[in-house]
Amino acid sequence: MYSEKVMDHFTNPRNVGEIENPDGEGTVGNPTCGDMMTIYITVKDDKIDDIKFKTFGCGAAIATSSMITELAKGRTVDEAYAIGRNDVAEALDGLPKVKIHCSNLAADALQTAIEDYRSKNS
Amino acid sequence: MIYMDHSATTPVREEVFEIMKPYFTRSFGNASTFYSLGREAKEAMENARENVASIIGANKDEIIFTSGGTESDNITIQGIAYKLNEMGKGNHIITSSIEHPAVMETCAVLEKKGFEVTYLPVYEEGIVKIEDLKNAIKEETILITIMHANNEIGTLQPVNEIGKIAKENKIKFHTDAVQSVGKIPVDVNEMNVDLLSISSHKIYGPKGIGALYIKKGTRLQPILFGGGQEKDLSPGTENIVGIVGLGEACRLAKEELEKNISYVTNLRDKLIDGVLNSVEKSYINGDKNKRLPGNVNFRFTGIEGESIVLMLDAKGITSSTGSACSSTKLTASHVLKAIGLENVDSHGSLRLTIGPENTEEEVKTVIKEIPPIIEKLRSLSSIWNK
Amino acid sequence: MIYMDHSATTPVREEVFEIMKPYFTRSFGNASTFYSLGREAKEAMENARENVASIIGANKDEIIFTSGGTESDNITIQGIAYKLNEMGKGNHIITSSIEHPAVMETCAVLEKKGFEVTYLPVYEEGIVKIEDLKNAIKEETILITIMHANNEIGTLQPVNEIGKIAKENKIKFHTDAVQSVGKIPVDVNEMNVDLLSISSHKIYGPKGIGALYIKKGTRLQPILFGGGQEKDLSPGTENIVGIVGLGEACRLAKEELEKNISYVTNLRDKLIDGVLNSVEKSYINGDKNKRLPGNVNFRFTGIEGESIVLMLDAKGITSSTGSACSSTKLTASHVLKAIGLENVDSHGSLRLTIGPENTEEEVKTVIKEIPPIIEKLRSLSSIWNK
Ligand SMILES: Cc1ncc(COP(=O)(O)O)c(C=O)c1O
Ligand SMILES: Cc1ncc(COP(=O)(O)O)c(C=O)c1O
Ligand code: FES
Ligand code: FES
Repeated sequence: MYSEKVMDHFTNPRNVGEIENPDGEGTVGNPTCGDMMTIYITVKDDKIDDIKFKTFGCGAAIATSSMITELAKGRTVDEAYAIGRNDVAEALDGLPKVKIHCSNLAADALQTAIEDYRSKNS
Repeated sequence: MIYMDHSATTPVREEVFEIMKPYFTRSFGNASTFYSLGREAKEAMENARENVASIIGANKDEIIFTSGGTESDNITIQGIAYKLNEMGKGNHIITSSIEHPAVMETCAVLEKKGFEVTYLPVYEEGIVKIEDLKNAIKEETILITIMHANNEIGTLQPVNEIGKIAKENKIKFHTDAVQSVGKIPVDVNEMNVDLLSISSHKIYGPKGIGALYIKKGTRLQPILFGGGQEKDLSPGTENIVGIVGLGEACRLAKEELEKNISYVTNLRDKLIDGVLNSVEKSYINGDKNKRLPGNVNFRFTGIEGESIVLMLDAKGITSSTGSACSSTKLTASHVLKAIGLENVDSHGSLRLTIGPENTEEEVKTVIKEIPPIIEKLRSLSSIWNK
Repeated sequence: MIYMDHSATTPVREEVFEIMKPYFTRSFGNASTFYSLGREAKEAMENARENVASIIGANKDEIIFTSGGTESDNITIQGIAYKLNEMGKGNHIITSSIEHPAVMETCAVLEKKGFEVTYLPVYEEGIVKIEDLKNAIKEETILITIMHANNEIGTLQPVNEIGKIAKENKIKFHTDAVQSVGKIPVDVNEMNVDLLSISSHKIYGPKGIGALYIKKGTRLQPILFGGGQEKDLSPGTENIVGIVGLGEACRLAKEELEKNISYVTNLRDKLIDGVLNSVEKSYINGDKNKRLPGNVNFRFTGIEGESIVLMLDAKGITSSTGSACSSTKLTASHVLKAIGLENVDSHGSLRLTIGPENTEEEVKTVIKEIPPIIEKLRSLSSIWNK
């Protein structure tokens, strides 16, 4: 069902955790639906300097969270903001159809975190 | 591999496979033909029918073969509903809220066709209350269909009492015994049951074959039509290989029943104690005692079941979950909802179902592997706060 | 043993059995689960689906697995009838008068439920006339269900023309291809067919498994309810062993189709000539050319088929008959009646159906054994006057 890349990110998730006093923080999802994701970022010189996540959810939810932290790290804030839902799925060599819903959350969570950062710094 | 998903399916036992073998390529006759090869097939089939009847205390001519538990459930529920309704006997069906989809969905379709269905609650224990059943019965009630053992949480329903009440009220009683036959004693007479569903692949027989006990004199309206096989109720060329396999699986299961019950119960209790003791905020879903010998259904706060199953799978341990995320419909198991779990809690379920070929060593391994997995997933979880 | 009843059933081929083996005891997972073992099962199943699709020129996602030809026919005919009728499209069904009971009985039941069914005549040749079909079509016609090859007399129906007419009139077209798939070319596109039934045990696959081709976009009302497997149309835990067997049987049948057709046709023609030349008042039922490569259906005046079958059986030759005496209902085969045989004549039928594993030697033996049997039975017969 899951690609090897999904399984890799699921079993060895990157950038797990919380950041104290992050520059931006975004939470999406709803635990009653079985998925809730929080992404924390710090920004330095307009680049994502550090990024961490915490996720309650299935294998796909965890893998997409992990993947998006890798995709975003080191990019400019605008570039990171532009990472779309499909980019994450593609980077993981695809996701099962039924899992598209929860895997979309990763891109949403990152965007929410960036919006949080922007609103604090505008 | 440590296989602990016996409620999903079981391998075909070597002994069962051996008995089946000659019927693939040598004694392959069509049982409805009357020449030697057909008679050979027919004899094997009748011998199997005897073995199936025997494990539930029925007569041979009260057993028909079907393509599985799903067909048995459908033949019964649609068959009784249409027949009795046509005869003007009423349109009310009583079932439980934790039935297998083969019963649940069939009842739902009948509702759309004008039948009335009462879904009895099962409370936190996952067991229907006799009082509720009594209150639900009315003049129009034509069928009570309540499963013997639940496939997810393994709880046992009070089928003997249900049967007694059904009989007193002259209502037909069907039980889906797919999970109980071969694992605990099942006797159609003690149960006062009119119809009982069996599936082969849950008891080390092949997939694609099942049986239905139909008490002598019970009339059903057929739902499939064809060459008249199996009393016009499950037509089609008889699946001799499957039938022979199911028969042998029943024979062996009956022979080893006592031994297996105590062996599997012991493993189950060790597994429950081992995990509950080493993982905080872990619980058992459903009544702790009135459950199948081999069924364990854990609940872990703060994490999601599919990820537990995947991590166990990576360690070579096969398990399952009722979490919404593991279903194609993305809704939590109706069984977990029925025992009152809030959605968040229903996500963290883990089912381990033990069979007689599991060893104490394997149980120890599972007890060792689970805690670090739970800990890891909780450390990732956005809703877990230690 | 000389087995010449291939239209009744076939053995599982050794190659097919070999492919099936690992799925009994090792890769036995439930295909609806998502851990490794379930995925293995699922992959095997999808590979088989590809092979089934391929033999009829369909797409993989247009194939569902069923428990056999009977279920495929029922799912289709009930499913289309209920669905289209519910949508207000009409209540008229056209079929032939020589369908298998799985079609015939299903249509009969629909008649009782208010549908109108036209049974097209097949004349002496055992083939429907396109003119009759055209005349039967009316505004209320929702389904044409006409078999590809007949199971008793082997005659082939003009399915391509039928499909063309069905398409022109926007009527759904189903064909029961249980006897033709794997024996003659079958292409759903050339046929313009919307639904097509397949059974595994007629083509050296295991019993208890079949398939149904459902053209993309065709909607059916389900008749069995459960866990949602096979697009909600044939629910129940997937019979992986059976599915894998059917897939391999299709793959092999496709590969060997050309070779088998010419080989079997040659044996058939030898058998026909051999017997007709040596037995007086012997005839062939159904069209001599438009028939399955392997089907021979003799008629011998003055004697009864069951006794011929039994005498051949005593000589180690397996055959069958459409005689009333061989059926549990004691009425002559509706197929023989439909080709206009008076009851007396219909009794003397003998079906020999040849498969690619039959040899020329075997055919010679059969040609040698039949005449003395016929002579002996005629010498006993009260209605035979030389
Ligand atoms: C033409 C035809 N249709 C349907 C069937 C039924 O198939 P099954 O035996 O797989 O149910 C058969 C054979 O029995 C057949 O010959
Ligand atoms: C309680 C129960 N009923 C019915 C079924 C359906 O049986 P089958 O898979 O043989 O159709 C199952 C298993 O899937 C089950 O656990
Ligand atoms: S978190 Fe529920 S499907 Fe992924
Ligand atoms: S002669 Fe005996 S059944 Fe027909």
